Amino acid sequence: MSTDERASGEIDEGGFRVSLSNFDGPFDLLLNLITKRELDITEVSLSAVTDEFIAYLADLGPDENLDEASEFLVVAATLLDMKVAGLLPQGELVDAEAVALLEARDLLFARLLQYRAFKEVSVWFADRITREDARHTRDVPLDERYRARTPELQWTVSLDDFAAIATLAFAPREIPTVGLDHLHAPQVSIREQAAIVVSALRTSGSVTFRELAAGADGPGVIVARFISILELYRHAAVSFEQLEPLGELTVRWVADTWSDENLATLGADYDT
Amino acid sequence: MTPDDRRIAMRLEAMLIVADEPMSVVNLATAVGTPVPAVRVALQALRADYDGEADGPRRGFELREVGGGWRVYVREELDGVVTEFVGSQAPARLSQAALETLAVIAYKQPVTRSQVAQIRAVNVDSVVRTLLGRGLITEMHSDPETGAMHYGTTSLLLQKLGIDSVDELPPISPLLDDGADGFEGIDGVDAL
Amino acid sequence: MTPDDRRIAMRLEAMLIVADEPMSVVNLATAVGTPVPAVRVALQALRADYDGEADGPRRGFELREVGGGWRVYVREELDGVVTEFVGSQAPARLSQAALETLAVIAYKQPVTRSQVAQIRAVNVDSVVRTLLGRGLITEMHSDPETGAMHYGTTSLLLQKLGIDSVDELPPISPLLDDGADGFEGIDGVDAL
Repeated sequence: MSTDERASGEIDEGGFRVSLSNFDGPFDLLLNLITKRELDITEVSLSAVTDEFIAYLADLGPDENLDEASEFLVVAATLLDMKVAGLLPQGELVDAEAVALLEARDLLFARLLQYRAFKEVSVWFADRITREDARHTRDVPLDERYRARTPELQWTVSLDDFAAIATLAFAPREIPTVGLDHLHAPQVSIREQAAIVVSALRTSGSVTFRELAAGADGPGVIVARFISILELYRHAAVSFEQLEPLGELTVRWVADTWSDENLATLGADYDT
Repeated sequence: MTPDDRRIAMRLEAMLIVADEPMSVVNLATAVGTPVPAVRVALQALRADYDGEADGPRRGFELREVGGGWRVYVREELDGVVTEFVGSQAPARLSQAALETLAVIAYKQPVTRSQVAQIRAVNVDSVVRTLLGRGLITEMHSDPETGAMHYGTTSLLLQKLGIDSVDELPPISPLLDDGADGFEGIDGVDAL
Repeated sequence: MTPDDRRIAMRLEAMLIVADEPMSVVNLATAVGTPVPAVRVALQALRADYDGEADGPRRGFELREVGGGWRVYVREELDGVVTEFVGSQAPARLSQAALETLAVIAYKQPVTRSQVAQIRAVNVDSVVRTLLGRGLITEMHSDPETGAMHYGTTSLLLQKLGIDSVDELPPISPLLDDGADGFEGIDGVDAL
């Protein structure tokens, strides 16, 4: 079985399908078509893919093999990055220039295809390693007589030095990481922020996200407001308008019926 | 073959028979006291000789250029004979996650953990640790500004793959060229 | 030489190239699936072949019958080439990496290479070889299940450190929160 068949077979099992105006089938096939340039990437609606993806994730049971779904982790991470990039123009998760260079859609697919290329080539790695493990090489200890002329070992380490070296050697060699513990992010309530957002929207009907985020006290609050808008969107209370990628995002209040009860359950997913 | 060529070949054979890891051409040249280009020629000749392409018979062993050096191996078709007798144990296999991480590092080296994590969309810290412990990757240098460690592959990995250099890695999906503009560091892939 | 003879010779060569001690004719016969007398004849022929007494050139290695078995050795007249190279490669002093690995083995013996690699978070294969070569550590026993070799220190190390037994190694401070569980079985450390 070729790498291609193996990869697609695996994804087919995973069963993430998309239904777009110009394509209906497994997501993997969609990627294949784009790879082979049988489908123009610019004709693929990113928002439609996003919707399908969210729906797919919602249906994923807890028992699903996440290893097989790793490709979708890339989708999720990329979608999140794009949101963050939109939220914070100088976002650190995505190189601002890269975002500017590529349309959001291109970014998603470029990343997916990149990940996929590495995933495919990892099959080659596995095959080669298996094959090479079966090979036998001459690996015979050096005869003592060849060591005869080896220069005498100069030993300069005292017993205490040796213990010090041991201490050093046993010290846990953690891979260095940048600690985040010092960032004491205050808890921000999505519900509270949603209340502010709802009140602003019901007053004006239509507000840009820039206006909604204005006066927010810190990035955490901006993120919470953004999430609250996504939650409101899930409740069909708002709609979005964005004329160009990374352009001004306008949020419009479209709820026919709305009560504070809706607000009380909003963002329950984020409760811990 | 001149007597002098023969003398070099014999010295090389002596070195190769005691080597317990691939011997670089430079080391071999030092050992046999002959300039590198002549050693290179002599090694090619020996390989052909063992393969039965010179006057003599095909040997049960062969000379391979692997992991940046030359080493004597049992001829592949005879591995079965040896395996039965030596009864070598299968080494621990790498997980899919480790293989993918290894692939990213191999193609994008030198590369930081966070760059790898971005491509794989998951945290790769423990996988990187495993690969370091197995000697398949190594710390290359840390970024002078951020202090982030850059990783690359080792000659042990090349040996495990049975190739001599990263140039022999298969080219990866040409589609990557397109998106490459936005992805710093993919240049290495273009070069393949 | 018939094709069948050649087939036997190749199989013998495959076995001899991986053997790290002399192999008896009986063992070789079993391995290559050929009766003992035929193997004996084939070995004689190979020896003559490597000695340049057949059609081919004289090799840098030779086949010798030693202690009831056959093994490939560097041809005696070329011993100097190997000795000189080995001597030039062996550093007079141990590297920091070698010292740290030695310390880990000293305090945790008997210990396998992979256990040492885990503690040091790097591959230690070549360092272990150096330490073995220097006679500072030795192979103790192999794990009955995994076959992994356990290493320990030698009296030469004790001599260098000026102590009579590993019990006299100074206790090392328990700054290792999670590393501490790796110390079970080391007296002196438990006592901390």
